[in-house]
Order: sequence, then C-alpha cells, then structure tokens
Amino acid sequence: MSAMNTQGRPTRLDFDQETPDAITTSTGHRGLDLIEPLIFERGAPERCGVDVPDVPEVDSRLDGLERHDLALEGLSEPETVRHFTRLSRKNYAIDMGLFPLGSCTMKHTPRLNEQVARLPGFADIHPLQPVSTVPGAIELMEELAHWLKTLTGMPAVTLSPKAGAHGELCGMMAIRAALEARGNARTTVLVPESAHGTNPATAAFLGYKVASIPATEDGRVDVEALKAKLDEDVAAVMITNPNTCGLFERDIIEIADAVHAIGGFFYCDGANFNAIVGKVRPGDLGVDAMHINLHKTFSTPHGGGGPGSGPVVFSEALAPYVPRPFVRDGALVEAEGAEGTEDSFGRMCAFHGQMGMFTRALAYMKSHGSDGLRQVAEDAVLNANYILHQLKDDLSAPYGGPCMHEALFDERFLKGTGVSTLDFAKAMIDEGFHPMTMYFPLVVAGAMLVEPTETESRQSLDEFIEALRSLARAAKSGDVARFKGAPYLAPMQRLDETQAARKPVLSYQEPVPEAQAAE
Amino acid sequence: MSAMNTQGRPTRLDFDQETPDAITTSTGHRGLDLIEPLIFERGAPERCGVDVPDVPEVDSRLDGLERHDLALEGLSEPETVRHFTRLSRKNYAIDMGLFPLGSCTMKHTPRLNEQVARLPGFADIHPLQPVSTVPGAIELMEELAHWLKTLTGMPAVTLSPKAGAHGELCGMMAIRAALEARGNARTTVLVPESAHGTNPATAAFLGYKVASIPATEDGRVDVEALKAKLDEDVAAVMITNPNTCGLFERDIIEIADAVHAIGGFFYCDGANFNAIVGKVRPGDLGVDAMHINLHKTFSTPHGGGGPGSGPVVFSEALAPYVPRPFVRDGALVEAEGAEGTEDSFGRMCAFHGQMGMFTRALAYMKSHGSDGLRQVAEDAVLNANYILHQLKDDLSAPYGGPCMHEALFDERFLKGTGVSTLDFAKAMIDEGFHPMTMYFPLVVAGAMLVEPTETESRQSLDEFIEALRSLARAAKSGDVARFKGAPYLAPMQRLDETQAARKPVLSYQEPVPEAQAAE
Amino acid sequence: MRYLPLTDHDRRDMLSVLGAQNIDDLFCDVPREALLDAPVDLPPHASEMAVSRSMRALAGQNLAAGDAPFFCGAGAYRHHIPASVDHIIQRGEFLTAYTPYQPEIAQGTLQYLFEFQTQVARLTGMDVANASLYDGSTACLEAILMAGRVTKRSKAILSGGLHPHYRDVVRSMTRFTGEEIVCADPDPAVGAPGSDTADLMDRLDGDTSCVVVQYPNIFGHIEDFTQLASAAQSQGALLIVVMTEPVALGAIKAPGAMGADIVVGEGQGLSVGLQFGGPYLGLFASKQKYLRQMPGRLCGETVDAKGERGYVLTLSTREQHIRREKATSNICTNSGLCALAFTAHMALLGGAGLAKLAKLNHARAVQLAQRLEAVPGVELLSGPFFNEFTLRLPCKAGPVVEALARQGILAGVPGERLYADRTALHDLLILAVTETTTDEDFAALEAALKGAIQ
Amino acid sequence: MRYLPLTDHDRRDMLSVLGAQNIDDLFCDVPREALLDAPVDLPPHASEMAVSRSMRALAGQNLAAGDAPFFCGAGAYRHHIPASVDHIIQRGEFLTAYTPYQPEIAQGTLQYLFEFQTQVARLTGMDVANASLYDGSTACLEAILMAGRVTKRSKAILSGGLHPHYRDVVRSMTRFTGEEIVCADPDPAVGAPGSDTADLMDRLDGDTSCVVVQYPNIFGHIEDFTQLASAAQSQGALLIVVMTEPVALGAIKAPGAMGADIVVGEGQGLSVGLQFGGPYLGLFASKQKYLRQMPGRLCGETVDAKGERGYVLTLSTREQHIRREKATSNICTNSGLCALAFTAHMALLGGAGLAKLAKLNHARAVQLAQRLEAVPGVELLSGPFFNEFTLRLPCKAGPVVEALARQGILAGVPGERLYADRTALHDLLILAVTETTTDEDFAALEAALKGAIQ
Ligand SMILES: Cc1ncc(COP(=O)(O)O)c(C=O)c1O
Ligand SMILES: Cc1ncc(COP(=O)(O)O)c(C=O)c1O
Repeated sequence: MSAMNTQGRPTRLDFDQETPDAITTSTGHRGLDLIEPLIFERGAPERCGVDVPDVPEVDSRLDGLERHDLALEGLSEPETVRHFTRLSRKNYAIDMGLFPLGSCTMKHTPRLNEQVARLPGFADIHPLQPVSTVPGAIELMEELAHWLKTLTGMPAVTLSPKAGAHGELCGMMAIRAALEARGNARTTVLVPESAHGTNPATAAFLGYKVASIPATEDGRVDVEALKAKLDEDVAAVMITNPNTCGLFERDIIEIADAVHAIGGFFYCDGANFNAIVGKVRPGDLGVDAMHINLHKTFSTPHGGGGPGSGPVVFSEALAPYVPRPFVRDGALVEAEGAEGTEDSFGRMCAFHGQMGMFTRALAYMKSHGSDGLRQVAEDAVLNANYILHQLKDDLSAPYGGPCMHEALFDERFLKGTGVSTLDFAKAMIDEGFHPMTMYFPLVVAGAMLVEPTETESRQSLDEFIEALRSLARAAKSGDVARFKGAPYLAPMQRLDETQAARKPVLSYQEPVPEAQAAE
Repeated sequence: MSAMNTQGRPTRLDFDQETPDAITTSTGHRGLDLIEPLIFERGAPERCGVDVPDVPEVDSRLDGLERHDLALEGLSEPETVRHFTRLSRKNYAIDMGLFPLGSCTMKHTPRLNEQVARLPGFADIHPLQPVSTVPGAIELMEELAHWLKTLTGMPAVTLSPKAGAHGELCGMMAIRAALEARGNARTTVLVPESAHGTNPATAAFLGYKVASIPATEDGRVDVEALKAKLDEDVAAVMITNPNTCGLFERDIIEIADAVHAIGGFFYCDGANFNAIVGKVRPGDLGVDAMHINLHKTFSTPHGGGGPGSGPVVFSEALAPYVPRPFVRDGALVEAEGAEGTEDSFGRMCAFHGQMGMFTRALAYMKSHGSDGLRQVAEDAVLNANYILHQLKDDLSAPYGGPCMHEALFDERFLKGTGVSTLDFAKAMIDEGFHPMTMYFPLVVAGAMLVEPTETESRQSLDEFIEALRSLARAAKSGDVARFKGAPYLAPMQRLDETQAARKPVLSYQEPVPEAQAAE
Repeated sequence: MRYLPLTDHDRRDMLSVLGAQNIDDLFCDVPREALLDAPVDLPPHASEMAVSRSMRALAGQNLAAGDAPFFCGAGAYRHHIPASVDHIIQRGEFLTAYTPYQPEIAQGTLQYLFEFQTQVARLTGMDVANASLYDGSTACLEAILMAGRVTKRSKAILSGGLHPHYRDVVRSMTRFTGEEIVCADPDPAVGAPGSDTADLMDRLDGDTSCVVVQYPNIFGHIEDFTQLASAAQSQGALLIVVMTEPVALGAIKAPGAMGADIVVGEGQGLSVGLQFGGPYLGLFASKQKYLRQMPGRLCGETVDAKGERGYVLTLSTREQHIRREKATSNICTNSGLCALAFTAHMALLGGAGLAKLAKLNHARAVQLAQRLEAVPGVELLSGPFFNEFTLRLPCKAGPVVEALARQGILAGVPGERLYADRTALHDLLILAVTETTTDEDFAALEAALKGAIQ
Repeated sequence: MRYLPLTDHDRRDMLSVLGAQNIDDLFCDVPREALLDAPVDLPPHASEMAVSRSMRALAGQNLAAGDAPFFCGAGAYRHHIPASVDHIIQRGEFLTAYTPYQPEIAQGTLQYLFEFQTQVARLTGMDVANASLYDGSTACLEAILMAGRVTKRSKAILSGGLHPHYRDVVRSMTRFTGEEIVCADPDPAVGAPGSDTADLMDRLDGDTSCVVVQYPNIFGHIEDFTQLASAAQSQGALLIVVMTEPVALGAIKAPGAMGADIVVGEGQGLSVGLQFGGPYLGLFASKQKYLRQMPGRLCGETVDAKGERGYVLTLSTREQHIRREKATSNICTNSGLCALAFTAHMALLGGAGLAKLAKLNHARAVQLAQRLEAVPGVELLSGPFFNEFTLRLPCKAGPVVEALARQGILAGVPGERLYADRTALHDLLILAVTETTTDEDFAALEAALKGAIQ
C-alpha cells in the first residue's frame, strides 16, 4: 500500500536528512522565512504612503513655535504592508495554534466582534459629543453592565478601568474610600503567595503594607494562617479565585466571612473568571469587588499585549464609591459633583473606558448566551482536567485534581535531567506550540501553568499531550541538547536578555560610519 | 566596534552551522512552520462553526426529494480560522515580497479598495433589484467606462467580461459579428508565436484557423511575414502590445493599417497595458478591440487565481456589436431586443459583470488620477529597465533595451552549467523571491520574464538584482546541487507532477483501513 | 503618491544608471505621434480620504438588501456569510498570491483548492470537480461545449426552466461555434412552473449531445431527473444539471444521485455577497470518465521530493497555456478567492450545518408561500420548491415591484425583468426566502403587496 | 455553539477518560450552595446574524462623526486612518498574540514595539519612550508618580490648561498615595486661554516634584515652555509636558527641545478611531537619566545565540511581575495593538507626511477661526494655536451645541461639558479642525451657529 492512498498525515521525521546540511542564501532570507529591517533602515524621510491633500495658504498662528527638526523615515503603502506582514509572520498567535499560557485565557478571538466594533456608530463617535446623539452607546454600556452584574451576582459595576490591573486599582480604591468613610483606612492588605504581581503592586500603590499568606499543601490559601493575620489593621484580602494554581478556593465563603467579621473587604482577582462563568456567581461567595478582564473571559483580542478592559463589579457596601463615569437609568453620570457621585472616589481615566472592547465583549456574550457561557466554563475546565490527567504521569503535578481551567505542573519530573522548566518550555516551540506560563505561580518550584481554554478541540489537546509526553521522555532519556539550545526552529534562537538590560538600546540610532567609529 | 552599534542588517550566512544537523520533532511541526491536515481529516460531520437558528415546523414542499446522504466534515470557528491561517502561511504573496511574474503585473493591492468594495451599497445589492434602487451602481459603471475610454482613446467599452480571456472572447466575437454583418466571417486569425495561450485558444473557440507569425531578431512581430499572410481570409490579427517579450511593437501603426487595408480587424491583447497607461492610447495605434485586465493594470487582487475582470474597449467600427448589458446615458440596457442592441452579439454572462472589481478598479484610478497613472507606467518601465540593465551581463538578455515593463532573459548564461531555467527559478525561492515567469514567451529558449511593477522600491530591486547575480555566479561556478534540489527552504520541496497526472487524485477519499487495504 | 515607492531622487538616480536623459528615452520604441506629452483629461490623483468619500457617496445612493425587506433570488441569493470567512479571504497570503504555479510556495492555495474540489464533488454527488470557473452561466456554457467534445455531437437541448440569462449566454456564445441550441419555452404551469421533462424527452434524438435542466429551476420548482438522465444516456446524450442555489444541496437530492453526467452551478450563495452580480463562483463537476474533457484548472494530490503529501495543478494538457488552440477552454484566471470563501464557509457549516441551514431556508419559504397564497388575487404556481417560488399576480408584476421598491421593499424579481419579450410571463413574481429574511420582512411584504395589487 | 469545538460526543468521552460521571464532578471544590444548577437569567445563545443585527441596531442609534459636520476635540481627534493600518492590525499574528514574553516567536510584536519607541522618542524629542500605557490621562498620572520617585518629593503643580479629565484622574488616583496636587485654575484669558506659566513659576518651590503643562492646552493654546523648564529644573523639579494631539508634533516644536523631562500624551489621533473614548494609546517618553524609574514595558535590542539582532522586553525589574509591591507601576496589559496602529500610520506618513498633515490641520483650523470670529457676538479667545481653538459665545455654549446636534452638526465641546462646576467657562466653545473637515462642514457650522446665537 502506498503512502498516497492512505492520505494520512505526513510524517516529517526524516526532514533534514535529505536537506543539504548547510544551505546558505545570499539574501539571508530562507524561503518564506524573510528577514525585515527596521522602518528606519528601509524608509526615507521624504517617502510617504499617504497622499495628504494640498495645504491652503494662511497666516500661521503658530507664533514662532514651528518645528524644523522632524526626521522620521516613511514608507509607501506597498512597503508598509509588506513590512508588517513580514514582521507578523515571526509571531506565534492563537490563530496559529494552541497557546496554553496559564492565567492569560488565550481563547479564540471571534471575527464577528471585530466587524461589530468597526461599525461607524461605535467606532466613529466622539466621547464628548452630546450624549443625546449617542443613545445606542449608552444603551450598550447599560446592557453590558447588566450582563456582568447578572453573571457575577453583584449589584454594581463600573466599566471604565482599562485593564485588569487598572480594575484592581479601582476595586481597592473603592475599598479604601469606604474604609476612610468609616474613619479608618487601616494599614494592611493580605495577599496569598501565589498571587499575580499586580495584586501586591496595587495594594502598595494605595499605601498599604502587603502581608503574604502562605499556601497549603494542596495549593489553596492557608485559612488558619490567614485568620491569624486578620485584625483591625487589615483593610482587605486580595484573593484570586479560581486561584493561580488553577484550583478553586474551597474555603472561600469561610474566608469572606472571616474578613467581613473584622470589618475588612474581600477583593477577588477575577482574571480566572473563565473557569466559573455561568456556573458560580462571585456575589454568592461574599466577594466585595472583582475585576473582570474582558480580554480574557470575554474574548476581546489580546493584541500582543493590549488593549484590554477591566470592569469591576461591587457589593452593596462598595457601590457608593464607584468611580465616574457610570451609566445610571439611561443617563451618563460623569461630572465631579454630579448627583449620585457624592461618595465616588473620582475618575480613573479620561472619557468612559474601553468602548471598543465593550462592543466586542457584548457581542461575545450575546453569541454564547447564558447557556453558552456556562458551557464555556465547563469546556474550559474539562479541557484542563483532560490535560492534567493525561500528563500527570509523564510530567509531575504538585496537586491532585480536579483542577479548574488550568493544569499546573512542576519541575520535579525534570529532576536530574539537566533540563530546566525554561528549557522544556523552549523545546515546545520547536514542536509548534507556544510555551505555557513558567515559574508562576511562585508557590511551586519551576511551575508550568497550562491553560488550554474551551476553544481547543479534542484533537488539538491530544496533539499537545503527545508532544509533551514525547518531550518528557526525551528529557528523561538524557537528550539534553534538544532542550538547552532550543528553540532551534523558530525565527530566532534564544535571545540574550542580560545584554539587553546591561546597556539598554531602546530606540534606533543611525549607524556610526565605520571610519568614524574606529577613531 | 561591535555588531550591535551599527544596527546593520543581520547576515545569516552562518545560519545552519550552529544548528544541530537534524532536529526532528515528534509533531512534525517545525517552530512556526506548522503542518495542517485537510478539513476532512480534522473535522467531523456534526461539528459546526455556524449557529443556524432553529427551524420552524412546516409541511415540507420537497415532495420526496429530501437528501439523506450528505456527509461533509465541519469545523468550529476557532479551528476554521486556524486551519486557513496555517494554510495561508505556506503561500508566497505580493504582501511578502517581490513577485516578478512576467505578464501577470503583480502589483500591490491597495487596502482602501478592499474597504470600498465592502460598503453595503456595493457589496449587498442584488443584480436584479429594480434599477431605480441602484443609481449609484449605474453611475459607478458609467464612471469606470469613462475612465477606460479616456485612457485608451477608444469610443466604446463593455464591462461584463469576467477576466482577460473572457475579454478576448468578447472582442473576437464582436469582430466576427461585424464581419458576418458584412457577409463574410473569413477563416483565419493571425497570432504571433510569442502570444499568450489564451489568444490562439480564443481564436479557435470561434472557429478560426490560427496562423502563426514569426518574431524578428529583435523580438517583435515580423511585419513582412505578417503582411505576406494578410489576405481576404484574414479576419483579424491578435497582437499583444507591449508584447510578451516586454517590448513595444514599433511598427504597430503600420501593422494596423495593413490589417485594415485588407478589411480585417486588429485585436490587441491589453494584458500589458500597465506599461503604457497614461502614456499611449491604444486608440491612437489603430486598435479595434482590446481587453483590459483590471486585476493587472488596475490592481484588483489576484486572489490566488481570480476573480479577475476583463472589460473590452472598442473602435467605432465594432461598437454596435458589444454584448449586453451595458450602460448608456445612465440606463442599464440588458434585455434581448432592447433598443440599441440590434447588432449586439448577445450576452457573455449572467448579470452585469464583476461589480466587486469595478469598485476596486475605480478607487484605484481615482487614487492615482491622470497624473498618477502616467507615473505608474513610467515607474513600471523604469523598474524593468533597471533590472534589465543591472542583470544583462550576469544573465543573458535576448534583445537589446530599452524594454517596457518587463525584462526578458534567456537560458544562454546557463549553458554548460547543468542548471536549467527551472532550476534557477526554483533556487530563487530559497533566496526569498517568487520565481519569474519561465519558458514563456515561447520564442525565447528557456525564457525568464521578469516584471517588477511600479510598486517595488529601489531597495527591493537592488536586493533582487544582488540575489540573481549571486545565483548566476553560483551556477557558473559549478554549484549545481544548490539548484537541482531547490527549493530546500520552502514549505515543500519539488513536487512530483508526473505522479499527480498519471493517476489523478482530485478529491479526498477516506483512508482505507490498513487491514482491508492489505487484502 | 502613496502606492509608488520610488522618490524623484530614486528616479533620477536610476535613469542615470541607465544612461537615459529622461523617462521618454525608455519609451523610444513608441511612435512619436502616439506618445502623449501630458496626462489625459481625467482628474488628478486624490487622497485616500477623498476617494473614500466619493465612493461612499456612490454606494450611499443604492438601497442595500440589508436595509430592506428583501426577496430577490433568480440566480443570486442573499445568505449570511460568517465574519470569519471575510477575515480569511483578506489574509494577504491568499489575497495577493497568483495562480499556484510554484507549488512549493503555494500549498496554501493548492490545499484549499483540493478541499474545494472535494466539497463540490460531495455536495453535487459527482466524482470530480474542478477548481472553479467564472460563474454559473459560463460554467453552463462550458458544460455544453464539453458534452459536445464527449459525444462528438453538437445539438444541446435547453429546458425552459433554465435561467434566461444562462440561456442567453449559451445562445450568444455558441453563435460561432457550430453548436445547435434548442430551447424549450418556459411554461408557467401551475404546480410545476418551468418544468418540461416530458417535452425534453420527446426532443431527444441521436444528434443530441446533452439536455440541460436547472434544479431548482428559475421558478423555484424542483423535480427528480432520474428518468430524464436514463433517457438521455440511452440516446448517447449527457444530462447536464445546472444549479444556482448551492444551499439547496443541503436539503435536496444530489444531482449525482439522479444520474447527472455534469453538474454546474453558481456557488455565490455559499461564498460571497450579492455584489450586484459579480464576481461569483462557477462550480463544475462531472463523472470521472469525462475528466480529460473538463475545462478549467484541476488540483491534484502528489508527493514532494521528501515523500511528503502535497498538491499541484494537474492535467494541464487540457489548458490553453499548454495546448493553445487545442485547449478545452480558453479560461485562465478563474474565481480562486471566491472558491476560498466557499471552502471556508462549507468548513464552518459542515454537513450538519448545511442541512440545518437548508431546512431553515425551506421552512421559511414555505411559511411565506402560505402567507402570500392567502392574499386574494394572488396565485401560488409552485408545487415542490426549495427556498424560491413563483406567484401569479392579478396584474403586471413589474410595476408592483417598482411600487414596493419606492416603499423600501425589494419584493422579488418580476417576470418582465427576465423575459422582456414574453408578456405572458409578466404577471409572475419570483420570490426567494433565506435565513436572513425576518417575520417583519414577511409582514411588510404582505401588507405592501395587498396594497399594491388593489 | 460556533466557538466551541468540543462535541457532546467529545465531552462524554473525555469525562469517561477522567473517570467522572458528569461535568459537575470537576466542580466538586465549589461549595455546593454556590454552584448554579441552571443558566443565569440572560438570553440564550444566538446566531451570528442575530447578534450582528442587534449590535447594528444599537450602532444605528448613534450619530457617527463621519455623518455630520464635526468639530469635537478636547483630547480625542478625528483623523483619517489609512485603510492599510486597519488591515495590518487585523493580521491574526498580531491580533491574537499575547505580550511578547517568548521573544523567539514574538519578534513581530517586539520589532514594532522597538520601532514605536523610536518614533515616539523622535516625535517628542526625548531620549527614550516606553512601549505604551493605557491612555494619555493615565500616562499623565504615571508621569507625576515617576517625578515623585525621581525627585523624592511629592508636590505636583498642575496647569489650568491641563485637560480637566486628566486633572480629575490625577487628583482621584493620588488621593491615597501621599502626593499633594496643586491645581491652577483655568483662566480663559484672551490671546492665551488656559495659559498660566507665570503663575506656575511663582508656585514652584523646593518641595515641588514636578510642574505639569499641556501642549497644546485644553483650549488649543500653544506656548514655549523653555523658561518654565529651566525654572522647574533650577528648583530640582521636573517639567512634565502632556500632549493630547500627536499630529501637532508635525508642526510645533518638540517638548524635548524645550527642555521637558517627561513627555506623556494621548496617541489616539495617529492610531485608532474615536471609539467613544477608548481604547486609546498612552505615550510616555523621558530623559535617559530617569529610565530606571519609568513605568511600563520597554523593548530593547539584543542578539540571539547565533549573534543575530533581535528584540526583547527588558529592564523588567521595574515591573510588577518581577518586583511585585516594589514595582514602578502595577500596569500589565497595555495598548499593544494601538501602538501597532500608531507605528504603521507613522511609517506611512514619515516625517514629510506628518509635517504636511500637521500643516494642513493648522491651515484649516486658521480658516475656520477666521470665519467664525467674523460672526457677530462671537469672540475668538485663542492667540497661537494648532488645530483647536476656543470661542466665547454671547450665551451658554451647551444649549447651542445641543441645538446644532439636533440639526445634525457636532459643533465642538462646550465649556460646561468639561467644567460643570465653573459657570464662568460655560460660554466657551472648543472646536477642533482636522484634515477630515470640509468646506461644506465650515459653511454648515457657520450658518447654524449664526442661527443659534441670535
Ligand atoms: C491573575 C491575574 N491578575 C491580574 C492580571 C492583570 O490583568 P491585566 O493584564 O489585564 O492588567 C493578570 C494578567 O495577566 C492575571 O493573570
Ligand atoms: C498576455 C496575456 N493575455 C491574456 C491573459 C489572460 O488573462 P486572464 O488571466 O485575465 O484571463 C494573460 C494572463 O496571464 C496574459 O498574460
């Protein structure tokens, strides 16, 4: 039987054997792997990819402030499209394959949402044009607020924070404002060891001392240790749930009650809401404030690092303190001193928040509906558990299952192999996968946090599992070279981060002509 | 001076030396070079990436014709986007680099045009909705017609042909209809040896005998040979101008006059109009009919092989014969027998032609304007001459310059090297370039036809020139292996075309289970 | 100018490398009198903003289907195209590639063409499909010419149910090819408008190369052609089935299952928007045995030098670039990108999705038909149909459609638009219903129609 | 459901691999009473078509800027964004990537960030720029906090010309940080509205960490801050210059050339559309010597193991994911994709294009200012300005703007919208003009304004 008739998936195990050892090219390009210089190396200051209409003659009102020193290279449109197309091809992305970055919820970006956000009625309206001319925008914000409140079971929400970390600031400021209103801002915020860096950074921003709470053997907050630290100085606890080990905090209600008992607040980091959306309402767990990363749970694009959007839901106790602007009864309340803003802690950003993300997130929610969002959580959890189960013997998992939406592994299976978590992750690149989150959470040595999300198919998971098993076997069998220099097959090999930091080059400088430089 | 400070373009000449010889992966993926199975291997018949609304209960009117045997694998949206993203990454395209395919005018596809074509007022109108509801569409067609007539200096145009070859049919049918109206359709069409295959195929379609005209030493139609064949049996000559050697037919007016003198017509293949747009009007050369590939000269996307659009301009003599529909004085004339269609040879396709391409082409024309279109021709010709000049010593050029928009080389420089035109072209792939058109036109042995177009920058041309010089040197220095197996660095190595044709597999078949197959 | 990378400095510099004084030195082969010394009389270049504004102004004058209750079909159908399809066809690597002549760097295009061929073959129930033609009407013409090559006969018999534009194309384009085209008259028979199977069988004879029927036909009627296929084949003729609504294939029997020899069609409904009629997507499928007479490109599976599976254009000895005047067709550029849209949409739907979509189309059409046949004075001609049906109005349909258009309703295609010369058909109105049609659309149409025919 | 690849069959099968009875076995750690046993009270899932329809209905209720004579600015500017920019940011490899933590497979993102930093540094005339912050207002806050770290002082003095939202943000967000914020009052002085350099110099003292001015300021006024910079620096304080209109940098002196220590701004005008206020793009540039106190991500050049040039995120010891409570800021996700849009647009413009665009903006604004100052009762307050200026109307501007909006004209931002509590500013109208504003827009505004103030 010939290979042709089965039409099975080709195996490329013998790839390099038939390729001459070292094909070099004069251009530096390698087939479709094309190198691309910087704009400043390719362009010219007088080249232009925009036809700016002619400028009418007028008497300048610039009053001597004219600029004469602007030198920036430009490109024609064909060059620009090519430049960025070539650059884009050096990236890995969800559109290319499984992107199991734990804590990041790298799910599919629905293309409908991109279309919807570009409707002129959303994309081409000014934040300060008369509110009477944008009733659809106001309604959209109210509708989004309604979905978020209903899904979280919380009575209030603010939409303006620009990302998760901004949402944390928002929630914690409301907490501090509420405490000050009571007459005592208190001094300390309790944060589990496993917390994301933004949590302690946020608490510190507000002038709070950060006290760390250890984790138990099974990867949860140590309730006893926490209770021991609870006193009248504690303003709040910040807990991520499901936590950054991918586990649900079983004692969450007990924790909330204990915090409330000493007059403190419970801030929940909602970065992992994807695991429980439609299944559990944080409001039912005693949460006082929680941000929601629309760019995680609600699929707005990650965009290579933003923009995001971080609405925050609030309990009754904190509702009076929410920042301006907000929509109430169909009206946009934005001005300092406006009715109903007496206790508001103020404003977090100019204008009204990430409208372009609201449109996308609402389209996503409406697409899934209440049934579909529940299914999202279930499939995300199922996919993670499937990975945990299939890999726990080949890799090593610090905690027993079931997990929530992410599967956590540690470095124990690499012990004695000479391969580190980093090496292992880099070898995944050669296999066609983005590495998982590494060395986070800090509570586990050499952590590997795998979050597949619900938008991966069974086949995709199986392929990933097979690849990791095979890498684990390779590591254990002593094939260290495969890992140490990895990735070998990516557009670049490992980059020298030390050199980058030692003498930072943060912008392009014209090359010094050789002759001069030699002097 | 360290390499860092110059920030010059990296050279990757030593690439493979530091890479372990044969990295193999268990997945078959290689970094960002990801393999992708067929839809039918990845999907499942019940999987679906579309939420079809629920179906109301009704009494079927299908009358027993219900279908029960439909089995087609489906994919969810995330899998679909990933499938096609991965596939796309195995393609070369203008957006990635110079695409010097002679005779194809692979110029930049402006992104404005893609936006404009998607306006609902163009994209979402039905060809048979009342004409009174689409005045903007009719006006657009008239405006496009006006531009085409003005640029060509011809009094009539028809827009409906679907591509260049369809336009050839259109023009030749009008010629035949005109001849029949005179009482004698005649028997023969003269076509130069260098013509594109569509020319003889078109003439044959209409029942004409094709008589070939030889080329002169300098790559043009042999006027004497042509005149020798001109008699009362000759219906038309079909000449490409600039011709497929990239040369302007110097004697074109003389040829036109001679053809007219025997009562024949001059069909001009306008595929190469890009070289002369805004500089020369075919109407001034005696042309009777000429198609224009909007997907060449007027930048509508090539789309991996279409769709195109091939409007045809006509002389007064042929104008009465143009096919329906057409726009006249703001009215759409489409019905058989409608006023003004008495001599029309009929209809070439359903509806009104490639409206989606008309919008793009008109946006392109308006963007360039009369001055810019002229500049297009000048830059296209300048770029081609620059390549011809810079490479004629390292490669070999059959004809002296200047050329028009494409530079023709032949295989003489490869003589004795063991490297063929095909090998040379395939080695260009490794260097990051798409090959030029090969073995066409047929009048030159081992032809290499290079058409850079005007949307390439000087830098891009220089890089291309350097790459070809270096390949020519390599061929001459006896480095045959570099060519024979090329490309080495593309997603695939050379494909076995003989096997494909011998026992054609033209659609996916479920693999036969091994056991069964072995029987 | 934004699309031109050369600066004036580049131009001067390059000219001097060439030893040319000015650009016209390079145009020296152009007869002096024909070389223009100034731009032609057209507007000068314009900014993106200005062009966009003027194009928007034109677009704004048209009543978009999405802004109106909409019931037009007759060969072009308004279906919802998923957003991801449009995203995919805008990938630069697809949009700005050429015909995949260099398979090593065109596997993206080639693999989807192979997938497209597979989908079309399975949908139509045929053995093989090509990589697309221009549109349904030109595919119909090519099928008739192919039947001529296969049977070495030249008489084609066209059903009266065939789209009149298609018929018009066939008759026009065969004027000089020597084919004889016999056209049956469209008969608006109640219960089977446009149906003429018996008549076609009568006309079959030993000179017949093919019989061409449409399914559903121009009036929306569907019927089984199994008998006709046998009758044709027993005379040595081929049965060509034309389809203009690909979604129908999710609900109704495949032409291949009825014995069709060639199936051609318009794939627009599953690939691209209405676009005022083009670009569309010609589908072409046939029995394996006629493969070598097929027109257009074919993509086939093979292996590369490493033994890996890959795809190439194949059997090109049928094509003009190899065979020149002996080619099966002069087609070169086809509808690649529309085929991609089709393939992606079909991948999203899958068999189950297409079946459900087709059921929905049918059910909605039945609902509207029932509603309108209850309108006094209106007669429903259609018996079995898929998503399109024909009404007879108590008056000429053209003015009714115009009147409704003035009210912002696009009520369907009147007989007059398709059959200008046959007044007997001018009281007919052909309406299509798809998943995009709402209950409000139904209500608006019903009310307006009642008003207009009184 | 279209975004969920698992079929019911897959789910059952995977659960059985896990040895689970049902999905809730996996949710066993959730307190029983908190686990919902049914979907919450929200609508069920919907087709793409239905969602698209409902979102279009909402969008349709808003008056888009492109459909009206439009003169709003005040921190958000309507410029023409080239079509290719939107194409580029929709490339899946950019759109669906994460923060480039794995540089080997993120060079696409990293290289454009490096290009972005270079462009921002050159435009502002500063040494270094970061890889973006959320928006101009939060960048302004971060700049003040950074000045506190650099100077180890905590008093920031804000000009009255600073955007009131920015001031509001700074005051709100420093409520608990220990910074003292001193705000000058906006003074609508004729010839220099919002200008208060002399006053700011008076207020400078040895406790001052920074002086914050806006350029052009909220009223459109521009002035030279060179003296202010020296005055601040001689007191050991930093000068922070805030910009909300990046296009201005094509025409007016760079803040760096005036001696600014930190320049922050809103990059929206050159990157993304108005979008009702977000997402926008925070620009942040500073002198080299303050580098280690900068907030946000930085992309730096380095080499890979083969010695090839490449880019990585660097100096991350300033950031929360490394330094946690000791970080310079808590920012994590920033505005990557907007930075890409900015970079692509700047690449298209180049220095020459930006300069011409800025000149055009200025010239058009001057034309409108001249036209409107001729309207009886209207007073032009602005002296030097770029593309935005302030009028004093003979009445409250809010109702005038409302009245014009009812006529379909978006006439600018009235004082009341920005300064609800300062009635003295309520007769002010701030108008911006860009290359998108036409002569017809001018005429419509002038006529309507005349009508409204009578
Ligand atoms: C657990 C957790 N908290 C907070 C954040 C910060 O969210 P953002 O990046 O949207 O600011 C992240 C983001 O990675 C996170 O994973
Ligand atoms: C010279 C010439 N004539 C005709 C054609 C056919 O045009 P089309 O592919 O648009 O049918 C081509 C296309 O490659 C060509 O190069």
